[in-house]
Amino acid sequence: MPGLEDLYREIILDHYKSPRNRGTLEPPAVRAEGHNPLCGDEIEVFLDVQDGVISDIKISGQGCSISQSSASMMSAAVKGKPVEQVRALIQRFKHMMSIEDETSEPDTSTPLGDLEALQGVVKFPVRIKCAVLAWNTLAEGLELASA
Amino acid sequence: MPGLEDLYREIILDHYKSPRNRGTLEPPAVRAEGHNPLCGDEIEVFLDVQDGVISDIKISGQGCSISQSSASMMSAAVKGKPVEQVRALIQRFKHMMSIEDETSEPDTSTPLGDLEALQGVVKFPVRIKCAVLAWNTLAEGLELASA
Amino acid sequence: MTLNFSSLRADFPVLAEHINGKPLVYLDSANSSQKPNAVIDAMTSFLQHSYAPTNRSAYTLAAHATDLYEGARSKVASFINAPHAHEVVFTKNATEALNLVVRTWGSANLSAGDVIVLTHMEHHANIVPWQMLAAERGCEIRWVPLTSDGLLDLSNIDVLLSGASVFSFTAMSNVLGTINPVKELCALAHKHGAIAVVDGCQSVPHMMTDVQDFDADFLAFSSHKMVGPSGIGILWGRESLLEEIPPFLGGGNMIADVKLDGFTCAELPGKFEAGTQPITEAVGLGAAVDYLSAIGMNNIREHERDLAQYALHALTSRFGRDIVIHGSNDINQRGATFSFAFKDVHPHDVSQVLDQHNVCVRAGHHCAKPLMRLLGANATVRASFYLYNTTSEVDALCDALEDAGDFFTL
Amino acid sequence: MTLNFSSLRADFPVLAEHINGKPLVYLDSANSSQKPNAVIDAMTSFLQHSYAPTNRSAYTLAAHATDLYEGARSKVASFINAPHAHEVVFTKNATEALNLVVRTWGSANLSAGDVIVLTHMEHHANIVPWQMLAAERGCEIRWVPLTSDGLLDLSNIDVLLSGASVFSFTAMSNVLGTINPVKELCALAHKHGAIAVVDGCQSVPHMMTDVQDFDADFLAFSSHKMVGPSGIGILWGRESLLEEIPPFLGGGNMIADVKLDGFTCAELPGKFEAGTQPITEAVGLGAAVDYLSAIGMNNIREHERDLAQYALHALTSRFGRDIVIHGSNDINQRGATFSFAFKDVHPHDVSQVLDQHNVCVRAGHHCAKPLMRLLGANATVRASFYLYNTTSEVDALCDALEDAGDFFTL
Ligand SMILES: Cc1ncc(COP(=O)(O)O)c(C=O)c1O
Ligand SMILES: Cc1ncc(COP(=O)(O)O)c(C=O)c1O
Repeated sequence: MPGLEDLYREIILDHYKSPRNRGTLEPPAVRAEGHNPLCGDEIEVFLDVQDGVISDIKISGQGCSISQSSASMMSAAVKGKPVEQVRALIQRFKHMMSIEDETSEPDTSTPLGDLEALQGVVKFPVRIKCAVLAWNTLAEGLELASA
Repeated sequence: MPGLEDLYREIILDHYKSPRNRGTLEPPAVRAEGHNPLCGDEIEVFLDVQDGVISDIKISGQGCSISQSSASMMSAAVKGKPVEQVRALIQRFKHMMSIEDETSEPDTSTPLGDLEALQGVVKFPVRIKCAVLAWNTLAEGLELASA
Repeated sequence: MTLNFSSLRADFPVLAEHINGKPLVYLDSANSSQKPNAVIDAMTSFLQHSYAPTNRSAYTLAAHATDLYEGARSKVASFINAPHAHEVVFTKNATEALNLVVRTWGSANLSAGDVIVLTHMEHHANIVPWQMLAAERGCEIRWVPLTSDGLLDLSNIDVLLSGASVFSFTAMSNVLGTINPVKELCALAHKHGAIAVVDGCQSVPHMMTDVQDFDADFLAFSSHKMVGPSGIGILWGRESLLEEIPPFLGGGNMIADVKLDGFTCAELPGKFEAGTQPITEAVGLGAAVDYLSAIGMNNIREHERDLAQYALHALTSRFGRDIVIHGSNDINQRGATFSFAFKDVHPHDVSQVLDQHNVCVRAGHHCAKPLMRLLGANATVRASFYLYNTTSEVDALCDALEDAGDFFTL
Repeated sequence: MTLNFSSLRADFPVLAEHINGKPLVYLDSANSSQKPNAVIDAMTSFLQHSYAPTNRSAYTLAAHATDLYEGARSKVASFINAPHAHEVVFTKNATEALNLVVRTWGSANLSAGDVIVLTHMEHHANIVPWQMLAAERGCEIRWVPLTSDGLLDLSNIDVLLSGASVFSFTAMSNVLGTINPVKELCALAHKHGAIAVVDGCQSVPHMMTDVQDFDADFLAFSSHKMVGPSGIGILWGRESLLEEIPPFLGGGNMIADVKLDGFTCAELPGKFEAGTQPITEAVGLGAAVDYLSAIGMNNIREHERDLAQYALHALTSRFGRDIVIHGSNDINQRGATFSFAFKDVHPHDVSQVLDQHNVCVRAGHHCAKPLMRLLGANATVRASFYLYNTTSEVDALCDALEDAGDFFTL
């Protein structure tokens, strides 16, 4: 049985206690909403996409340490990044969470950085949904922004 | 385990092979229909009730030896009998089939006669419904006749 | 009370499981209960020696299986003091039982503008089916509010029930543990000409149930929460209502006849039992009813009252203002199900730490989102106790909570 | 075929039962099958060591139970070659699965004048739900007739299907044993713009099933007929259809969110699985699928073809014109299920004498009254064979029939 320290790395707890990019953005920024029906976690992602780049991102909602810190780390990782690169990162993150999407190995050119700390979540399968929630919501936001 | 001879008494097979009072009656005789959804047995009872007496009765339908012989024996037993006495007989027969109707002991003044042969059916619980089908249909016919 | 409840634990093999070297502390019985050997053995033995289809074939093996199946129905009927065994309908779970009421009684009786009364403490199973029908038909749903200590607020009930067709409510909240005054609520419903539908999922496993004393019209509950198997639920209905409402699912067993141009229905209870039934599960349920009856429902209630008292005291004395237990702290108004907030640690994180101690609780919305919104929470931690739980498991819960507090408040 | 089928008998404990000193000859598997130790043990062991609610709580025990439950879904999906596991919905039986299709796809798609095509050999489970909806909506039901040897008569099928919205048919008759050309029938349905609903109750247990090769839209079948437990059935549906149709039962697990004024649905397959599911039963079903897969469905079909051949020969050579076996005598068009009339002895009486020999057959209408009317019978005797049956049990059937003949023709 994996221990709590595998799940709750220090950097995760840090993002949980001091979440980055909290807040909302006004339209024309897009807003995407995600929730985990199982545990009631809710997340809102606000995206400002300018010339193919995520120029600003804000996160609202509430949930457990894993979903909130994953959202916070995600926001830090994608802010200022080109959409193409962010899509690759989403894919790479889900791959790390062992979520298969039938495509081949993900593009590893985008470094995971701090996100690597979430790797331990894989040992706690019920928490994978928590970690991925923000990322699915981000993907939905990108769809909205490009629509 | 009770043997076949407990169920298929000679007199039962006799009534099965030579059913009494087969046929139909024209209105104003009443007609009641019963069936056993489990095994598909069907019975029609035609009743002519005059001055509180079953002046004529006919039986149609098809089914297993138990349902058919019970119907045949019933028809012989009730033909020409006053309705009151027949009602008592119905109750007595169902009691013999161990079907409780929450009332006290049945009136035993009406003799069962040949019907006694059906007593062995009780040892074969799944066949009780076969034996009782005609009697329930008769009871329904009496309702119709008195309505 | 003379029964030694801690010796009952030995009847439940799962409770002897160790995970990671730690004994199991199973505090999720409001979700689903564990099963005693009496139930497991009844099912195993049935499968090994007696399995056969019921109510169809006539050979000895099938007749015997049918007797066991119908015997389970009779046991359930006496367990809830139903006037007739044929008023007991087996379903797949309580959710299906409630949907059955909505889709049969509801479809036949509710039209635009008709009023359905629910309460703010209902489980989704007693909300969503009504919402589906209400949306189709244009019915109005009214909600009985709660007091600040999690009881039904009946101060305005006559206004809420006036003109209502149905009042459907839980006998005990699966989140707050609140025990509702079922008999009084049924009388209120009837006073206003509404039928009373009782969700007994949380009450039937934990206390005496008497549908005649309640004067209820329908009662739904689940086998798996009362030490019985999964895969079977129960709907009891008043004979006259069951007779008059249309059938639910169509198929074998529920028909008297089928022709190309239509069908006629079987008698009760067949009318509502389409297709091959949960046969082994009914046998297991019968054994569960026997097991609970032998202990006595009043003894079980007594035991859980003691546990609830102990738990309330232990949690509040150890954690003071760090714990917020939702619902009433009057032991006569509640069962041994506790939903709470702990410090500012998210329930999911609390349950994760508790799991390291092999303390099994549920974190989430407990299928009662409208109530969660009222509590202002997205989720709570819920510890729910049953006949096999002990005061030392309350202590284990407290110890594990202490650890969770330490871990998240560095 | 290298498998020794008679050694499989030892896997099924019930088959070793003696009643009245006579060994059990179980010939009622088309009704419900017996269960191997692999299935019984999987359930017992789950109840003793691993029982927990699924898809709700997050502790280790519950996560493990959820893995087993979802693992069963994946096993079923590969067993029928479904593209996605989330296309497999667990129900309580095949009857509920068919009702689900009617009440979700049907409710959303059928209105007055729309055409539903069924066949004359359907089980009530694939008739009554359609009749209920047709009566409500004013739909037309058309019936594919049969040839004199009990096959579907497709000579007029294009006329019958023209303008139809749905063609719902059994893959194998539970009365006649007829195996229908499922792939061809699905293609015919699609050619006319109808969806194809396949009742696989009698085929899935006895031969290879490939929903992608069939190109079916829905497939319903039951665990209890395929050596799995009672209390669980299966609906497979094409992902795109499952996505677009409304939910069936309302309650916990099938929702994404519930507010006072309405709810939103969960993703597949949760959308169609309201309430606590048949958890132990899913575990047992998973074991059943493993058991059948290890033997190989083609081997099972081969074994049953041999048995059917032997039975056809034995019955006709011993009883000549005293027996009328309904359906085809082409062994490639039928499974090992035989309905017959014997002399002029009523089926109920035949089965009574057979029961004295501990030969278990079903006598009745087999939940197929429209077909019975076509056969001009109120009832038939049905002997149905499965993987555990042997040729010596065919002989036992013949001996018992001989006795029935003697008894009733004094
Ligand atoms: C062809 C067919 N369809 C449907 C059913 C109904 O299955 P179940 O009773 O498991 O719901 C059966 C069996 O009873 C069947 O043989
Ligand atoms: C109060 C209440 N009602 C209904 C249900 C639904 O029961 P089931 O999931 O067995 O259908 C539950 C349990 O989940 C419950 O606690």
